[in-house]
Amino acid sequence: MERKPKNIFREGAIPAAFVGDSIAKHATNHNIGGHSIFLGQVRADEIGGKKVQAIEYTTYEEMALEKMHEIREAIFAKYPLTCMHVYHSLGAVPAGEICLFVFTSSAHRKPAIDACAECVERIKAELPVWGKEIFEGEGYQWKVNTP
Amino acid sequence: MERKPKNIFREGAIPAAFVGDSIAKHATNHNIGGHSIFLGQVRADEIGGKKVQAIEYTTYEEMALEKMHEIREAIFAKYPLTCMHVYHSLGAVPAGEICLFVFTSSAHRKPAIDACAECVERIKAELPVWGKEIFEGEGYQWKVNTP
Amino acid sequence: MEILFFGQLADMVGKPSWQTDTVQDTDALKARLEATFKGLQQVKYMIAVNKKMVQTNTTLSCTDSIALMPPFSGG
Amino acid sequence: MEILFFGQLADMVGKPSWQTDTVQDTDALKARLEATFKGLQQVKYMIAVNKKMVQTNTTLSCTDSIALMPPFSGG
Repeated sequence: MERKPKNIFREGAIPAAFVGDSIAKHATNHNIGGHSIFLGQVRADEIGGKKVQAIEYTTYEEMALEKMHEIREAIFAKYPLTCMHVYHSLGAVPAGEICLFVFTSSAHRKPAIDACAECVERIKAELPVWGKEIFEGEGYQWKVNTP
Repeated sequence: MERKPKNIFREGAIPAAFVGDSIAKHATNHNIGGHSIFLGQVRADEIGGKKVQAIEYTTYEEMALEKMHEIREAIFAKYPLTCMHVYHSLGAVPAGEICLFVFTSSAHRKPAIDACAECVERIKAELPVWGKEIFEGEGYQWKVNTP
Repeated sequence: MEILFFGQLADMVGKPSWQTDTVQDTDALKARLEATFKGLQQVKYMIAVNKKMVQTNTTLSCTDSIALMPPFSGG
Repeated sequence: MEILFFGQLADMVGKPSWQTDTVQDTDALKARLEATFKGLQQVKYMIAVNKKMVQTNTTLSCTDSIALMPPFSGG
């Protein structure tokens, strides 16, 4: 039986309190010794005199969820993890707000830290998601990820 | 003028909500593109049939704060960070609760991720802090860190 | 067959999807797309067939789901 | 001079600190400590002088703050 891919997408910004709540939920798991978290935050970059006020994310959802499922399985196969959670925003996320939340846990610190870093790299490189940088006033440009 | 070392120590567990609040405070910094967080959580290890119910931390505080200041300066010199925050518990932290919180932020993801991982390693190796694993019922043993 | 466009490619072609007669393979599809939407000749794009990226020329059937994607910029 | 003991060393010697006459250097201090607290001969410990770890024999003055520490286990 194939496991249904989890939906990682959330409409709008990921609230900081949601991160706190996610951490709190893991207090009942007494095998966990370390958590590693990565958060992507929208920068108000200035480009040609215009300031980014938000990034609007779109995706090819079916493909993204399949790919994320593949990444998840590969990372669980490679590292002795207890848990792994990934959330990515869709739609507009204002500057200063969180657009990506990757959260890994393991008995000892190394697997959680390495798995989190690897997951972030793979998400940036392999998930069909696009960011549109919306300028203050008017105009936009398509975001380009740094390698 | 020498900067006074920040006090990183907190009595008891670090609440998950405190982590959420710390993240939320960074929403006003629009140069941040990535946050990396490490959390140490107390495991209920079973040792010779006895279960760890808490770890009690003690430190040589003056030396620990000086050393932490030195680590902080070295990491800021090495990575282009926007912020770095470190909190370590003293006293008893029950299994499932957070005893270490390391939080780094930077414009792009790599420096935050690398600095956080390096800071955690240095804290474990260089800070004069000792954990005493308190068993359910009675008894204790001194914690030994895995390299 | 239906071709989906994402990100700046949807901007460029002015629509999120496009209906066209079934073509034999992805090379033929590229040729047809670039003849119809000249802008595509100037930009980097990838093709996914049934939600998998294809790197080499791939045979297509009329039921395949096909997507044109610019470089990813999530996170 | 006062010697501070931390972690399991405080357990072992039964007190958090110990007063002793000033010794010349850390090698002489070790010899005196291990003669007084035999348990110290069996365990790994480090010496900090004025909050800095010392790896080699170091001259001591009566105003130095000295600490005996077992391997760290924070985090």
